[in-house]
Amino acid sequence: MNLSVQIGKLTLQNPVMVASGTFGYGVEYAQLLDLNQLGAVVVKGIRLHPVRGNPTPRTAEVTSGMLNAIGLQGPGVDGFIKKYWPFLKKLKVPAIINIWGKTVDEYAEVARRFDALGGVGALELNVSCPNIKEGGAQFGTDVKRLKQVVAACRKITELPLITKLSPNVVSIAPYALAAEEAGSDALAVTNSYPAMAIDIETRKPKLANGTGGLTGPCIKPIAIKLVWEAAKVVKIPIIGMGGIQNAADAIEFMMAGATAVAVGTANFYEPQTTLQVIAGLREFMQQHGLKDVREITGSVQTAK
Amino acid sequence: MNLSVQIGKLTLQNPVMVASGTFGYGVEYAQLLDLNQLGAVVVKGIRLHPVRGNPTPRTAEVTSGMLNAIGLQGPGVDGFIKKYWPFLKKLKVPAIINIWGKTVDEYAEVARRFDALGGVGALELNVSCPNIKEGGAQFGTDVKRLKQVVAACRKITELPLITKLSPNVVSIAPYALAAEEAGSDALAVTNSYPAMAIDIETRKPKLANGTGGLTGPCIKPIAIKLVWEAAKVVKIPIIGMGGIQNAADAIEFMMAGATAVAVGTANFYEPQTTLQVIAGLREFMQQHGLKDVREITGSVQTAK
Amino acid sequence: MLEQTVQIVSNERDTDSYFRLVVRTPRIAPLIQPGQFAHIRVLPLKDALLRRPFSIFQVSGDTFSILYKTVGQGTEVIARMQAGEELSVIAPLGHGFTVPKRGGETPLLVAGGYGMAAMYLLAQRSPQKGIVFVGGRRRVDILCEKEFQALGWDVRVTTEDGSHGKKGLVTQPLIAELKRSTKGRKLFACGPTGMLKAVGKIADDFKVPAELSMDEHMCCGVGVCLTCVIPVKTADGPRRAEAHEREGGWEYQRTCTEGPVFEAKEIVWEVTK
Amino acid sequence: MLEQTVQIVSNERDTDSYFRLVVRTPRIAPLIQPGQFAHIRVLPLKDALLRRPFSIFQVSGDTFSILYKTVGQGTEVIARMQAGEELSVIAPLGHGFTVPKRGGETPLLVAGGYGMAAMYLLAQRSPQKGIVFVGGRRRVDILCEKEFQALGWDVRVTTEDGSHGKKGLVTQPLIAELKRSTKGRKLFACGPTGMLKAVGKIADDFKVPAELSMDEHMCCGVGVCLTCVIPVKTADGPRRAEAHEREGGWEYQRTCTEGPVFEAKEIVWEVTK
Ligand SMILES: Cc1cc2nc3c(=O)[nH]c(=O)nc-3n(C[C@H](O)[C@H](O)[C@H](O)COP(=O)(O)OP(=O)(O)OC[C@H]3O[C@@H](n4cnc5c(N)ncnc54)[C@H](O)[C@@H]3O)c2cc1C
Ligand SMILES: Cc1cc2nc3c(=O)[nH]c(=O)nc-3n(C[C@H](O)[C@H](O)[C@H](O)COP(=O)(O)OP(=O)(O)OC[C@H]3O[C@@H](n4cnc5c(N)ncnc54)[C@H](O)[C@@H]3O)c2cc1C
Ligand SMILES: Cc1cc2nc3c(=O)[nH]c(=O)nc-3n(C[C@H](O)[C@H](O)[C@H](O)COP(=O)(O)O)c2cc1C
Ligand SMILES: Cc1cc2nc3c(=O)[nH]c(=O)nc-3n(C[C@H](O)[C@H](O)[C@H](O)COP(=O)(O)O)c2cc1C
Ligand code: FES
Ligand code: FES
Repeated sequence: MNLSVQIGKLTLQNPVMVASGTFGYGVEYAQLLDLNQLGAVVVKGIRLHPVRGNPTPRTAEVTSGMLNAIGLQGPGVDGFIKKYWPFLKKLKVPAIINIWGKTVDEYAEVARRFDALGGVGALELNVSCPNIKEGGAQFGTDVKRLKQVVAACRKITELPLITKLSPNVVSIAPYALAAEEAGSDALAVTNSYPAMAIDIETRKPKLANGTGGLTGPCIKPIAIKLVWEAAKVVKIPIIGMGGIQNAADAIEFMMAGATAVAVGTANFYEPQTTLQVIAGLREFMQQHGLKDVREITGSVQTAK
Repeated sequence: MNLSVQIGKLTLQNPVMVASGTFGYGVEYAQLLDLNQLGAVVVKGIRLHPVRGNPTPRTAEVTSGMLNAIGLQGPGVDGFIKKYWPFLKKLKVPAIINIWGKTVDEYAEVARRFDALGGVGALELNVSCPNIKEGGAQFGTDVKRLKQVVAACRKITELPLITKLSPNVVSIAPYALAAEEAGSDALAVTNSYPAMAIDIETRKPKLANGTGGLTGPCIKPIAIKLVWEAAKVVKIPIIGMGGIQNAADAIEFMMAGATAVAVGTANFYEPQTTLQVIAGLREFMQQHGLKDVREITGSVQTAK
Repeated sequence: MLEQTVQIVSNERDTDSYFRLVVRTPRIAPLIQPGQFAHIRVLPLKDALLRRPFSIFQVSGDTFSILYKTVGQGTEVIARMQAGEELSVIAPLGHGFTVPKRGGETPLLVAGGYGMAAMYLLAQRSPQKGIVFVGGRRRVDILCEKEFQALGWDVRVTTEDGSHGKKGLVTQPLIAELKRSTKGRKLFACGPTGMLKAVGKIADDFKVPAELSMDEHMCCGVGVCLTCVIPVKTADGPRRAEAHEREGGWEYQRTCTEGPVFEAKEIVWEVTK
Repeated sequence: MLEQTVQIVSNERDTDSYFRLVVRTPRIAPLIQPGQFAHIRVLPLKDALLRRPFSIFQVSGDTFSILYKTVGQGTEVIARMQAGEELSVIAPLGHGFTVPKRGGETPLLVAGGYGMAAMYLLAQRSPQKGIVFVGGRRRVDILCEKEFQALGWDVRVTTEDGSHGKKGLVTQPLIAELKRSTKGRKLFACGPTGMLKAVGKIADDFKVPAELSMDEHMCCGVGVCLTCVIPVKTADGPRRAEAHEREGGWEYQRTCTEGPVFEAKEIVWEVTK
C-alpha cells in the first residue's frame, strides 16, 4: 500500500501533515506523539524579526470551532534557528517552514535565509493571515501582489514553495492560477476565515484584536469547496485543510482534489488526530481495495 | 419596554423576523406558532415565473449547520399571489417579499408587481443566492450591477427595500455602501456561504448541484463580522442573520450593529426559535435595565 | 401537527439493528393517520442539528411508537437512549394512505425493511383485510410478521437469502398474486426506493392503483424548505413558466407535505435519481 | 506530560457551585508537582471542542482530583457527570511552584476561590509549614479550610461579606502579617487576576519574593498556540526586533508552559488587560 505523495520535489511518507500555527515548532508535542510518523511538520509562521503578537485574549471558542488573533508571535528567523532548528533538523520527516513578511523583499529575504540554512523541507508562504494588515490580507486578496511574492521567493530558492491561499476571496481560481504561474510548487488551501464573536455581558469582542480567524470543523464545507475549485484550475498539488478531525474528513479533502492534508485546530483538543487520520486512511484504502493513496485525490464524481 | 424598530418606513413590533427560504410562505408554520408575535414574516425568494429548482438531494447536514441548493423553487409572482397572498395579507405583522430575477429588468418587474399588489411590508432583494448563476452571485459580487438592481427597484416602488448581501466578498463595505447609495432602505446580512460536502463512500457530492450554501450556527462568527463591518460604513438599518439559535445570538448580532435579526436554519429544527428569541430579548433588557431595544444596536465596544 | 418534547416510555431492540421506540404524547397520538410520520429531534446529538423523519408504527392510548433501523449518527444515538429521556417530536406530519373501506378494494400491502412500520398501522386501521407482502434481505429484516398475522392478514414473507419465508424479492409473490387476479385490488407500499419503483412499475403493468410512501431526505418536515421534493406529473395548464421549466409536464412536490404517500401513477420515475 | 482517557472515580459537590472531581490516572498521578494543571476535554460537550485547564488539587495513589467551580458550559457538564464516565486528560502541564524547603523561607499562601486548589497541593508538599490566607466573597467560597488546618497550617479566613472569618479582602490580613515581619517570608498566590495583581503589588511594596499562578484563557495547554501569553520582563539584549516590538522591555510568555507560575516581579502589569 503506497501512502507517499509528492509536493514538488519533496516526498512525504504519507499525506498527513500539521497546519502552521497549531503545532508550534514540533518540539512541544514530541512527548505526546511520535513526530516521525507524520507526513511533515509545519511550523508557526516566521518573519525576519521577532514578533510580539497581539494583546490577549487571543482566542475564543465558538460553535464547532474557534477564533484566533495571535498576531503571528514568533522568534524571528535567528531566534527560530537558534532555539528550534536543532530539534527539527534531527527529525526523520521534513520540516516545512511557514514564512511571512511585510514586504515582498522581506518574504524573499526570509526565503533566502532558510534556503541558506540547508535541510529545510519546503517553504510555505503565508499570504493569508487575517490578523495582520501588511503581510496578510494585502497579499492574499490581490492577485498581482500575490504573484510578486511567489515570484520573488521562487527567484531566491529551489526549495519547494507552497503558497497558502486566503479563503476570503470571491473566487479562489485566479489566486490559485497566479501562484502556479509564479512558480509555486503547491498550494495550501485554506487559511482561517475572518470572523468575530462578542461577549454580550461585557459588550466587548471576545478577541482583543476585535476580529480573528475562524477555524475548526465549522469551516470544513467552505474549505472543501475551495479545494475543489482550486483543483479544477491548477496542476500543482494542493494541501487541503480546514476542520479535519478524522480520516473521513481527510479523505473528503482528498476526493475534492487535495494531494495532502493538514490537521490544525484538532491538534489543540486531540493531539493524536494526525496519527488517527493516518491509521484511518490505511483502513479506508484496505476496505476499498486501494493500493495507492493518490487514487483518492480528485476522485469525486461531479456533474460539472 | 420598547421592542419596536424601524426598517425604512416600516415599523416592526419587535426586531425578530424569519429568514427567507426557511419559513416557506408563513402558512406552513401557522399551526406551530402564532405568526402575529413575530417582527415580520419573510417569504421564500420569488421571481416572475414559476421555478422548478434543482434536482435532489438539495440539502445535507454538516457540522453545526447544513448545506442547501434548493435552486429557488417557487410558484412565480402569479402563483404566489393566488396561493399564498390571501393568507399573508390577513396577518397583523408585515409580510416581506424576497424577490429575484435573472436580469435587472426582471427584478424591477417583480418589484412593480408587488408594489401594485398593495399591502406588502417590504421587498427584500436577493442578490446573493449561491445556487443560481444569473440572479445570484453575478449581482451580489459586482458592485456596479448590485447598484443597478437596487436603483431599478427604487425607481419603481416606494416600498421599503432591503438588499440582501452576499458574504462571499473580500470586503462587504463597498457592497453595503453601493446598496445604500442606490436607495436601499436597509441591508440583510448575510446570505449562505458557498460550500460543499462529499459522501466518501459514493464519492459523490452530497448535493446534486455539487455545491450549495452553508447556513446555521457554524457561520455565525463570519456573519457577525460582516454585520459589524457593514454597520461601520452605512447609516441604514441592518437585518443580521446567520446561525441565530437563541436570544444571546440575536443580541450578539444587534451589538455588532444589527437593528433587527432573522432566524433561518434554526426554524427547521426548532420552529419555536423566533418566539424564544423574543422572550429572551425581553429578559435580557429587563436584566440590564434597558428600556429600548434600539440601545443594543451597535453597542459593542471595540478599540477600532 | 403539534410540537412536543416527549418522554421515552420504552426503547427496545427488535431484531439485529431494528429497534422499537415508544413515546408518550397524549395530544399527538389521537391525531395520527396511517402513513403519517413524526419528525424527531434527537436532543443528545452533538453537532448534528436536523430532525429525522420516522413513520408512525403503532398508536396505543396516549403513546405512539416507531420502528427504526440504526443507519447513522441519529438513529445510533436514539438506540442508546433510555426510558425517561426526552426527544422533541413534531407530528403527525404528511399526507398518509387512503384507508381502505369495508367492502371496497382489497388492499395488497408491500413492505420492505422499516417500511413495515407504516404498513402495520395501515393494516391495523383498515376495516378491509387483505394480503401483506413483507420482504427483506435476511430473516432479521422481517419485522412484524406475527403482528400482521394477529390482525388476521394473510402474510407472505420473502427473504433474499431464503433464511425465512420464500427465497427471492418481495415483488415476486406480489406479481404471482396479481397474475391470479387484479380485480378490485389496490397496492400500498412502503420501503426502499428501489422496491417502490418496482411496485410502481408492477402497478402500471397490471393496471392496478397503487399508493407509495416515498423516502426522501428531509430537513424541515413541514413544507417550508423544499428539500424533499419528487417529480410529480402536472396538467400542462396555462402556466407562465419558462419553457424549460415546463418540459416533461412535471413539477417538484414535497414528500413531507403533498406526500409521503403519492399515487404511483403520478410519479415521474425517469426524473428521480 | 501524558494524554489519557480517564474514568471518574467520584464527582461531588463541595459547597454551592464548587465541586471535587477525582479521576484515576495511574501513569499521570506520580508525575504531578504543585501548581501544575490538567487540561481536560469534556467529552460529552456538544459543539464546544476545546479543553479546559484545572489546577491539580490533590494526588492520592493512582488518582488525582480537581476542585472546580461551575462557570460555563464545560464546568456545568462536568458537574453532571458521574463515576465511571470518561474524560480526556493531558497532564501534568506547566511550570509549577518552587516547593519551599525545610528550614528555608516561610511560605505565606494566598488563595481566592478555586485558587485554593493549587495552594492546597503546595501546602501538602511543603515540608516547611506557614500561613495560608484564604478569601472569598461569601462563606461558600472558602473551600478547604479544614484540610489546610489538618496539614498543620495557620489558616486565616476572610470573606467580603463577613459571613465567615474576618470581613474584608484576603490581602488585608496578609498586609497586617507582612507589617509584623517580612523576613524570610515568601508569598505564593493563586486566585482571580485582581487578587494576583494586588498580591504582586504587596510583594513589591514589602520587597518579599512572590510566585503567582496566573489564570489566562488557554487553548492547547502545551505551548503551541500562543493563546495564553502574559507580558514578562526581558533583558533588553541585542535582539533584532523592530523598535516597537522591544518597547518597554517585555515579551509575551506562555502561561501554559513558562507558567502558570511566574515570579511576581517579572510580570508587567501595565500591559495586562
Ligand atoms: C417519510 C419517511 C419515513 C421514514 N420512516 C422510517 C421508519 O419508520 N424507520 C426508520 O428506521 N427509518 C425511517 N425513515 C428513514 C430515516 O429518516 C433515516 O434512516 C434517518 O433519518 C437516518 O438518520 P441518521 O441520523 O441515523 O443517519 P445519518 O446518515 O447520520 O443522517 C444524516 C442526515 O440525512 C438524513 N437521512 C439519512 N437517511 C435518510 C432517509 N432514508 N430518509 C430521510 N432522511 C435521511 C437524516 O435525517 C439526516 O438529516 C423514514 C424516512 C422518511 C422520509
Ligand atoms: C492554569 C489554570 C488553572 C485553573 N484552575 C482551575 C481550578 O482549579 N478550578 C476551577 O474551577 N477553574 C480553574 N481554572 C479556570 C477554568 O479553566 C475555567 O473556569 C474553565 O475553563 C471554564 O470552562 P467552562 O466551559 O465552564 O466556561 P466557558 O465560559 O463556557 O468556557 C469557554 C472557553 O473559555 C475558556 N475559559 C473560560 N474561563 C476561563 C478561565 N478562567 N481560565 C481559562 N480559560 C477559561 C474555556 O476553557 C473555554 O475554552 C484554571 C484556569 C487556568 C488557566
Ligand atoms: C491558533 C492558530 C494559529 C495559526 N497560525 C498560523 C500561522 O502562523 N501561519 C499560517 O499560515 N496559518 C496559521 N493558522 C491557520 C492554520 O494553519 C490552518 O490554515 C487553519 O487553522 C485551518 O485549519 P483547521 O480548521 O484544521 O484549524 C493558524 C490557525 C490557528 C487556529
Ligand atoms: C433551505 C434554505 C433556503 C433558502 N432560501 C433563500 C431564498 O429563497 N432567498 C434568500 O434570500 N435567502 C434564502 N436562504 C438564506 C437564508 O434566508 C439566510 O440568509 C441564511 O440561511 C442564513 O441564516 P441561518 O444561518 O439562520 O439559516 C435560504 C436558506 C436555506 C437554509
Ligand atoms: S422537508 Fe422541508 S419541504 Fe419537505
Ligand atoms: S494555551 Fe496554547 S500556548 Fe498556552
